[in-house]
Amino acid sequence: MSVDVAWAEAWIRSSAKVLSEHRAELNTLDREIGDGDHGENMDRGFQAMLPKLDSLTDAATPAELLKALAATLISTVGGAAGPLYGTAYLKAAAAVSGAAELDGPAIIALLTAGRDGIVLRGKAESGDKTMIDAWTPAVDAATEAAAAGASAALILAAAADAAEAGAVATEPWVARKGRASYLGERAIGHRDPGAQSTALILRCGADAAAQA
Amino acid sequence: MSVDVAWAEAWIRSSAKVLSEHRAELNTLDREIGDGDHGENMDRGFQAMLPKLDSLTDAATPAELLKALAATLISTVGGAAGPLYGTAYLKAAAAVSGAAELDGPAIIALLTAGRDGIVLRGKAESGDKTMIDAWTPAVDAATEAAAAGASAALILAAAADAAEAGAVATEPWVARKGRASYLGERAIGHRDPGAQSTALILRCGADAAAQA
Amino acid sequence: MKKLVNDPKNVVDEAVAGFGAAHGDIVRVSLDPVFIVRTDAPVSGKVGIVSGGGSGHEPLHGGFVGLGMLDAAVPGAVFTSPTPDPILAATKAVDGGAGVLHIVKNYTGDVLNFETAADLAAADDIEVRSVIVDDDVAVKDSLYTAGRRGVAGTVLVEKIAGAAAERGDDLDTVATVAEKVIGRVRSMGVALTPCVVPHAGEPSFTLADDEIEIGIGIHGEPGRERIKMEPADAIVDRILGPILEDLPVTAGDKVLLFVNGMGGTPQVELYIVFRRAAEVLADRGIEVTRTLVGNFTTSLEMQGMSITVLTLDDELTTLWDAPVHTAALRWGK
Amino acid sequence: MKKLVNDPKNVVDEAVAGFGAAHGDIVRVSLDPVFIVRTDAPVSGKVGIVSGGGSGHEPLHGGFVGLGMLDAAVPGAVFTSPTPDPILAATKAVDGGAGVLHIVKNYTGDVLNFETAADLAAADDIEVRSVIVDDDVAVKDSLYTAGRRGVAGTVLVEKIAGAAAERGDDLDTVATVAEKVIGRVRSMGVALTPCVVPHAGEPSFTLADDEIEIGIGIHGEPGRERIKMEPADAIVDRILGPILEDLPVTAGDKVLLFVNGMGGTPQVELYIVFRRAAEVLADRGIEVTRTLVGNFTTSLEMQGMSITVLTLDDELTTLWDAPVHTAALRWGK
Ligand SMILES: Nc1ncnc2c1ncn2[C@@H]1O[C@H](COP(=O)(O)OP(=O)(O)O)[C@@H](O)[C@H]1O
Ligand SMILES: Nc1ncnc2c1ncn2[C@@H]1O[C@H](COP(=O)(O)OP(=O)(O)O)[C@@H](O)[C@H]1O
Ligand SMILES: [Mg+2]
Ligand SMILES: [Mg+2]
Ligand SMILES: [Mg+2]
Ligand SMILES: [Mg+2]
Repeated sequence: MSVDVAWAEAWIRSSAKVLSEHRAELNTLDREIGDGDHGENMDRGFQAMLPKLDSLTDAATPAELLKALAATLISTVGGAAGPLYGTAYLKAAAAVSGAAELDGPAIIALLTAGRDGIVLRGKAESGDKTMIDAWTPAVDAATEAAAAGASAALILAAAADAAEAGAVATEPWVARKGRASYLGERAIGHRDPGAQSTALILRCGADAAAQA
Repeated sequence: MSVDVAWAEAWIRSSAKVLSEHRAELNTLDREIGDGDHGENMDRGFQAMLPKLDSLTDAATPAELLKALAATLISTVGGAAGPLYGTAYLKAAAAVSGAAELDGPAIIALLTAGRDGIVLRGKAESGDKTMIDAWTPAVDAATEAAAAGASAALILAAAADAAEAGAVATEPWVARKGRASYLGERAIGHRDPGAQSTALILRCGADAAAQA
Repeated sequence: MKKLVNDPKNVVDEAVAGFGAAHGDIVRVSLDPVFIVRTDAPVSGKVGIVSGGGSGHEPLHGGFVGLGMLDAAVPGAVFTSPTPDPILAATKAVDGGAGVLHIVKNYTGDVLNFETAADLAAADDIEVRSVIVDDDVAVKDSLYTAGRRGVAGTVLVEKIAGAAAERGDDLDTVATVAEKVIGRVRSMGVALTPCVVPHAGEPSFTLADDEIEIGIGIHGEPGRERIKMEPADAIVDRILGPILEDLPVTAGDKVLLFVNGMGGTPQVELYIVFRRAAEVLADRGIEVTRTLVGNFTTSLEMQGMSITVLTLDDELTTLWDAPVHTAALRWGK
Repeated sequence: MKKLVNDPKNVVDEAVAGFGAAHGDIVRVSLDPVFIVRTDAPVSGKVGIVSGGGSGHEPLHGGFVGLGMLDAAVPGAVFTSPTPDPILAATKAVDGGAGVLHIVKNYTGDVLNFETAADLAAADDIEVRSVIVDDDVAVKDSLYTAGRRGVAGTVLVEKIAGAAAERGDDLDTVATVAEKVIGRVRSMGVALTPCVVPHAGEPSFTLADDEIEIGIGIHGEPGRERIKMEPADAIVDRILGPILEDLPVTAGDKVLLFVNGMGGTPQVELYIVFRRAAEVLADRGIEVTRTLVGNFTTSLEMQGMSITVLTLDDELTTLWDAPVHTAALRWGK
């Protein structure tokens, strides 16, 4: 079973809804080890995407929507998250460009390209306490699930589970990138907001596929 | 029985002590209907007088000490209270100038001249909710006591009693002079800080005479 | 109370010393008695201008000492009028033989202390004229009060009278110019939070989390009314209304619009206020031809602002535009 | 939260509109996308200088647009880097054919968004150079962090690079001058109280009544350590120590001493701080030849301050003294 443009639309719409609902929670996480705007930033970006989605009715591939999302996030989010998520969706779109249906390997390509895009821009490594620490476990778990022959929906579910675990795993760490790196030991005990937003977004992708 | 330069010195010293002890209370009264500095101002002025008293050991008359006090208050208190109390002591000193011993009539002259000095500078009338509302009842009560043949000490005690009652009486009033006049109805229920400091000072005068 | 102070008793002395150290190109400071004069004082043949009042309103007045504005400023204790001694000393220090103008904010303490200093200066053969600034429309001007308070409009009086003195006007003319500004300038303020006087250590008044004080004075004196928090535009309308009612101003007039921060207000908020105030004036056909936005007459760390409107004519505009070189206001030099 | 705002979402737009209305003689503003340019932009043949970053630090950067300093400023949402679009638009608006310098504070968001804008500008054949300001010694510069933050020293970089561009230096030279300032400027700050971001409505961090944060960032990021309140002089010593350790400065050197208010600090306190800082430098034989005191790089209504020291030479002194005409800094014009 594969996913298509309807899935991509559902993924983006539910991401917008969930990020709105979790706006305050992400702000709070960011207030603890950053500057308190991560929920605000993500919400602003995804809300700006909704009217665009409405006018992108003849998109035929997930890549078209993901590319539009990338451009919207880059031009509305700002902060660190804007360029990072923007690049992620841009590279993800490029990786599955032209395909109407995304099967397991395509999903892996999409997630891997997204993660690599963030690394390219932000230069973070695993364990730096950033969104990468949700993305990389997600890519790894998805790859494993695909190797075991799982459907696109199950691959996305595995990615979401791993991203959530990855976000939780950032809690005891010191940060080495982003604003939280200024805190040294004081970042310990706090979850990285970007890792948490990644977990929320990937969960939306899995849910959208499960309901497709 | 009359009072002399030792009385004047004791009056000033105990005023300094009592105003220091009541600094916070006077600040609070002034915070409620003014700008919160009356205790500070009075304390600064009387503390500045103490070293001067130490060097005025050959003063022979109350007037000499009161005149020095006037100059000190004018040059250290600032605000409204500085020129007003300064003028009061200046005129009081002039009224009893040259006299080593102050009998009943001299005390009346001293108090009356002090009050009149404040009116001259500040133009307040009775009922305006100012220090005048402690001074004028004090002058009246002292005049009555003197007419009844009371000693200087008892005249000063009558003045202190009346000043205290006068300060309390300001509570239900609207103010028509000084900062409290900006409050309109909102000054109601608060005692005027200057009337209260006058009551404290006149009580010190009475106590100093009683202990003489 | 958390403040960047050492002994609260030394706040004014240490701040004045720091001010002198930071602006030695513009001012000299005296620490006993405390006053601030421009480096070239007394300027021979020029009318000297002295202002002063309680500290805690900085940059008023010390920040306005320099070419084209004040010759000297006399800071009292925080929120307490200075005594006559330093006012007299400052007056003597700036007397260049053409007399001295005292610019006094209308508070009983300031009026009485400057009055005494002026008497003492006269006894020393210095000609002194005084003007009393009372621009705050929050307080009804009535025989039964101490009269209106002097607030942020004082900055405009000092700038314009300073320019008149700098161009060589005589004492009568400078005083007349100052009176002209006083007759045409009106202000009103609002407080969102109180301020804390260092020696008191406690807020000068309290406001609930959703309350603001309309018509606040610059020492935290209560104003016209205490209301629930409102959007910025609504607050501006409440404040600008009484100003425009009181001021002789009609459509077609040119004005200077001055939005003043009380000390603790972020600058973005002052510009949000400015935007609305300019809009209201434009709606009434009043032309804003000069502007000033910033913390110029503060109340320590109070959050809030005041709006000041001055109706201009050619003379006042020219004097406003004249060069000024002080720590807080500078142009043309 | 009490703030002079309307809808928190419109804070930046309305403030920028107000800024444009108040300073039409110096700047023009664009509201979509949001940026501020000097009225005469682009200046043909002159290197354009663009800076920007999250709002809430005013007058940084908009208050520094004008002759002799920035050609444009790009304000993002409060405490959030602007996106590439307005940076690109501002870059185009100031390109006078001699290329454009981006002055970027070292935060991941600012660096990435300016980087993208520079790439896009290059695609439009505009030559762009970028310099990254990282003057905050509170944060250890290490391979294992995002590096030191850019704070109040940015004002000095903007002023001096602006003067170089104004006198006609080419892009390489202006960038080299900017890098020279960056190499010689160090800052550190302290917070007494937190600030409240309008859309958040809650303090960005909490401090007990007797606590202060040493090494605070300008977005309320925690610093080196949280300690009990101390006298001003002791705090100054704590902050100046690391600055002077990090800075290549020795006895006999000339410096610019800059005491910056975080937005909610009364001016008397800034001068008390200045007094002590000048004293410490004098004790070490370092000569303070230029000074700056005031709210220049703020953190909304935060109470606190930062100290910045820049070691001067003749070139930097001359460029510092060169005329500047902006809303927040003005002399020589
Ligand atoms: N160099 C980086 N690489 C990857 N992710 C990063 C990097 N820097 C920051 N982040 C992520 O960005 C998140 C913060 O985003 P946001 O709060 O929107 O931006 P800002 O820090 O500019 O306010 C962090 O929680 C972290 O996950
Ligand atoms: N015109 C006046 N006549 C008499 N007393 C006055 C007048 N104005 C003010 N006062 C007195 O001064 C007191 C305030 O003194 P203080 O707080 O030291 O000065 P300030 O008001 O300048 O802060 C008032 O409580 C009142 O009693
Ligand atoms: Mg953030
Ligand atoms: Mg008082
Ligand atoms: Mg007072
Ligand atoms: Mg941010």
